[in-house]
Amino acid sequence: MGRLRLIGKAISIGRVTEKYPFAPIEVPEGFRGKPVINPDECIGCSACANACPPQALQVYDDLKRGIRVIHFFLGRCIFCARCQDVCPTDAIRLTKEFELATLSEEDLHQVVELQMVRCKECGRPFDTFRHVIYLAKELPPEQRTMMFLCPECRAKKASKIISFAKGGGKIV
Amino acid sequence: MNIIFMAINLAFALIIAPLIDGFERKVRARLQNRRGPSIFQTWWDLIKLFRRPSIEPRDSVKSFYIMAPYLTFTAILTACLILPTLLPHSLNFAGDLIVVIYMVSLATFGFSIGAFSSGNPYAQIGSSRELSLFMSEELVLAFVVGVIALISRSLSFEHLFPLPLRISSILALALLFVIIYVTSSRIPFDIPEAEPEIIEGPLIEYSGRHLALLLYFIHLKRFLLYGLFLNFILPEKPGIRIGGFLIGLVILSLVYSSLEAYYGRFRIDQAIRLMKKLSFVAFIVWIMAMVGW
Amino acid sequence: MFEKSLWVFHLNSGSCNGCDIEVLNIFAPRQDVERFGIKLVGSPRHADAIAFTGPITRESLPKAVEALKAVPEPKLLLAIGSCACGGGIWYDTYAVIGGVKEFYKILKEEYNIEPPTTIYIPGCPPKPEAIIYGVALARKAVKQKQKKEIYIEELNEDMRREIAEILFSEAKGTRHFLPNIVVKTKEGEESES
Amino acid sequence: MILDILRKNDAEVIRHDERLIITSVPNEKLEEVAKELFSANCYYATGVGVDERGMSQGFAIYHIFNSENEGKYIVIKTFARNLTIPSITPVIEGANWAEREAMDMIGIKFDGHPEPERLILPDDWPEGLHPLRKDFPYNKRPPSIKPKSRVKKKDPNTIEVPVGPYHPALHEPESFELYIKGEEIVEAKYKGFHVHRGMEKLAESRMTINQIPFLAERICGICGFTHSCAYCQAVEDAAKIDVPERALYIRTLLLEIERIHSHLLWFGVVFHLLGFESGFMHTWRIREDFMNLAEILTGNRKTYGMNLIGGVRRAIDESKKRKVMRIVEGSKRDTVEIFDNVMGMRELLNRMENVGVLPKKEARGIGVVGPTARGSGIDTDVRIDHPYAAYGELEFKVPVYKTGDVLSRVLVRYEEVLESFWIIEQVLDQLPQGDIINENYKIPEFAIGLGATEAPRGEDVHFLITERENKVYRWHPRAPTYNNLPALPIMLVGEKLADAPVIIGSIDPCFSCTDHVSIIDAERGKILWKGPLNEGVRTWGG
Repeated sequence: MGRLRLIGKAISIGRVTEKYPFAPIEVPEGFRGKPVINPDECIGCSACANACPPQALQVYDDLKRGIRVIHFFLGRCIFCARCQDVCPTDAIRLTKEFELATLSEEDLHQVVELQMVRCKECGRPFDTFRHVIYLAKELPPEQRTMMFLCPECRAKKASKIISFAKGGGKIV
Repeated sequence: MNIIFMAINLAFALIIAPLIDGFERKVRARLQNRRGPSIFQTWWDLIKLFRRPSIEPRDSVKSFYIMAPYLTFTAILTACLILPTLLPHSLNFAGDLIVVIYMVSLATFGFSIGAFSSGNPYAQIGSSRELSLFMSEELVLAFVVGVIALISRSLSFEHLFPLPLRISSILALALLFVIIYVTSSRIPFDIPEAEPEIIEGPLIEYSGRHLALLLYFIHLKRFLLYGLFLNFILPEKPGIRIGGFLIGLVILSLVYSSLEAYYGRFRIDQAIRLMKKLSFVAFIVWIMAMVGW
Repeated sequence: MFEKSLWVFHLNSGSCNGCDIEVLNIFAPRQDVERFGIKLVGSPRHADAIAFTGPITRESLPKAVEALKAVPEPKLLLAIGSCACGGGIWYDTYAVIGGVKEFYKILKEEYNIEPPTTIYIPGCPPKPEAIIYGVALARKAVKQKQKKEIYIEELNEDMRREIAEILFSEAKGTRHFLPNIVVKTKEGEESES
Repeated sequence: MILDILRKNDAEVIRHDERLIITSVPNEKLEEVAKELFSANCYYATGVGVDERGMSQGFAIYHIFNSENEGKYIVIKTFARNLTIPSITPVIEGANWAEREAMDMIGIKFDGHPEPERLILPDDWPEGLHPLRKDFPYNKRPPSIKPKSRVKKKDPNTIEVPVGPYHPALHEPESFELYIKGEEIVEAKYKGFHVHRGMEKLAESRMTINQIPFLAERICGICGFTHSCAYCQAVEDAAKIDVPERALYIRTLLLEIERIHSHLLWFGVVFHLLGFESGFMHTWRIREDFMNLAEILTGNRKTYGMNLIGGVRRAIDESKKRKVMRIVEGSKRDTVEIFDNVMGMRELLNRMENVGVLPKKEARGIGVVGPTARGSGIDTDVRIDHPYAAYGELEFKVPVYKTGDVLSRVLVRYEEVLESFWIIEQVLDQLPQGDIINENYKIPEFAIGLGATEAPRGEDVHFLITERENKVYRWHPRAPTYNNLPALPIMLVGEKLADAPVIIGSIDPCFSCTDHVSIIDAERGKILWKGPLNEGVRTWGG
């Protein structure tokens, strides 16, 4: 008898099959789909690369060309949205896009290349323009003088100034 | 003339058998809240398989392995020629009922031989299950044939149809209904092909054309058995017979596929125990027919 | 050949089950891919396509190769999930190969097998609809949306420097402190000292 | 009482509070302590080998026992002497795998172990390389060596049919060797670990402490959230972090949604194994609602990604709450209706009754957990014994059945689903307001933490040692299947081959959490076919 009741139930419920892919389906608000970097907003701070558990986001510097590469590989992404959490400029967002299938692995990459600043002293590229400007906005003007120095040169110069100050204006 | 009608019968069988399977898939899907495939799906599967290459496994006994699908398919086609299906015309000779049953058995044996020679352990377990199930159902079938022969005093299709109305004939048809269900290896009796247990058993190593032939055989066998059953209850008048045959096919596959969708699989020993009980019932029906009920 | 009928052999190559249950899920009533003639088969001999889920672990590598060989040509490979596409979160550990690309390299070098047509379906796990989309893509029933995107910042260095310097000098000239001064970065701390 | 046993055996108590005892036991006393703890009703949870050269004197093993009566976990640390530790497997069967794992991964030798064979690493892995030692780089891939051929009994009448590792019944690579006589199983062996992905090593090398919840979630795609919960609890335990009440309730809600989805999935699989396709379709139809629910609440159907150390990432607002309520109510009616009818189907019951029996005594010896244990009459549930998340404040029953067959495990899970519906209703009623995450914490160096949750399959234990710079020194997750799998041979022997899939399925094995069946025909004088028969299946994966 249970059998017949089950058949009855199945018939009363009817078809539940959706029409996809012939009709689009709706994904809920807050769905974690494909992460997309908005290249106009990205400042190349590499906060996302540090937070990314699978290292799908990698940031590396091409010193010869003076370019910082933000490389996102979808084939490793776990869609956890940590990048979105840590991004200071909201440049990376998880969209509602889930139709990501491709016929070639190449299509799974997103690359953003940002120009880097060369150090005024040693000439080595050390940070992106955008990041430097982003930092500069948050610094009082008198501290912006060393913005165009790479961390090493800046440290050298800072220690020089300090020892200069300690020595009462003379180099000790 | 008879030959042309037989050719029509054969063509009808070849075309309609996969369509019946497609229809059954649709019915099952409907009972499972699904949309289901189109009813031509089985045809498309077969066409694709015929276009795919077939591989012979390394450990197979090649001659038997390759021969088996053709043997099986030829046997079932021969049976289609002998049994009247859409049109009441067929190769007619004394004892053709026995030959049809023999041909179906031969096909089943071919099926098992191919599996045994494939060298795959699953296939071998599957075919040994297939054979033991076949043996147990054969006994019931033998009694049913005996009852039918006793009632109509003949073993030829010409004199068999339709069966005279008697208690024993109704019981025999009921038994035949069950036997057809069992022989067409549906859940709960699909033990030899049980996908989650032994991965489609006898079919496991076959691919491409050979697989297509074996699947085609299964569909044809089901169609043939439907035809056998319908012959016993359809009236002889030609016009009504064709319509009745088509409607009968649809009803049978509807009933069978609904049953299939809502049953769990038996274990081989449970199935054999059930078959033993059934053969006892069949024996009693045979005695009833002897007495003349 | 596979427009109307596609039989898939599912091979778990070290997946976490997430993709596996989504593969099973597409056969459930809501998605029901049997309507496209897709069927899951138990034997690679019957299959037209082989679905990899997982980053291909060292232990499963030889078995994956054998299973791939058992599927008759022509065949399709579905790399389901981020792990199969590029190794996922464990792409470089000692115990995994790291996705089908590395797998193809091994196939080429050690077994001399040409890689089959591959459909990459990233997701962790991909939604069942995403898998259906992938299969539809193989049949050319839908358009591919995912494309490689490269952005190269066009401003050259001098222009940037100019902009930056104007910005700084203006701020300097007005001697105006910007509101909400927060020193966040290490570089900032250093320059403060 | 436990303390008495420990003190009597010169154990040094390192930490003792209401949920955890950490002690250090001298090498030679270990066996004695283990024996006495076992007879004091503490069952063996897991063992963790640690390369402690970075923090103290060398190699150590931590045996973890669970005392349900006192509601405490007992961690027993023993240092290796010349890389050797006495084995406790002769005393406690359940320690077998844990010790072999430490043998593989760390290279500690166990004195007196009955079968010191390789367990986890693949056959072609070179000898003497132990991936979890601190001097082994996580991304080193050593060249493969020719595997040592395993010694096999050569019996001309023995026919081996491996079921797996790719067997359609389980959709996961695993491998059992079944020796059969006709259709009856006479012996069963397990070999596996096809899904070993090196995650412990990954966690202690490449990852930071707040990235690991996402790694832990990927231990298993079905019960991932309870793993990430257990990990976060372990860190929170080690660093003494207070988690906001609201976060605990949200965790509980998601844990229960996960349990419902996992159990419904499992019912579908069991029906599929029994050939009842419509049952599969019905349960998976109900389950789909819960997948969508998870998507609404967390943004993904399966990997929720909600846990961080100190709390959760997304709150639940009123509209979401109403949606959960609506779906739970509808599904509850649906589930009850379908199950009542399925349980009236005789042929399904026949396949489950008195099949795969696991007696209580054996179950206790191996230390099985979760529904498998509760189906054998062992009343164990982490949610009651060691309350975590918000379970201490909720009301629910733990179903226990005594027969120990497949049917009892089905019934246990069925009742658990109903209880889960009830728990969700309570959680939504009592959901407190406030913060969802506490980010003010400092992780101490080399602190030991232990987190345990009741996953759908049983007890999850995560053991953790922290390190400075937001790293972990050692993290060892123990999934329930790890404890349940060794019980399978007991269930399988004496049963029919046709029942093997459903018996294996009945413990709800999760091989990725923790992996192949060979069938060997041992009947003499009956050769069903000739030729090298194993090759057939082996060609595509044995």
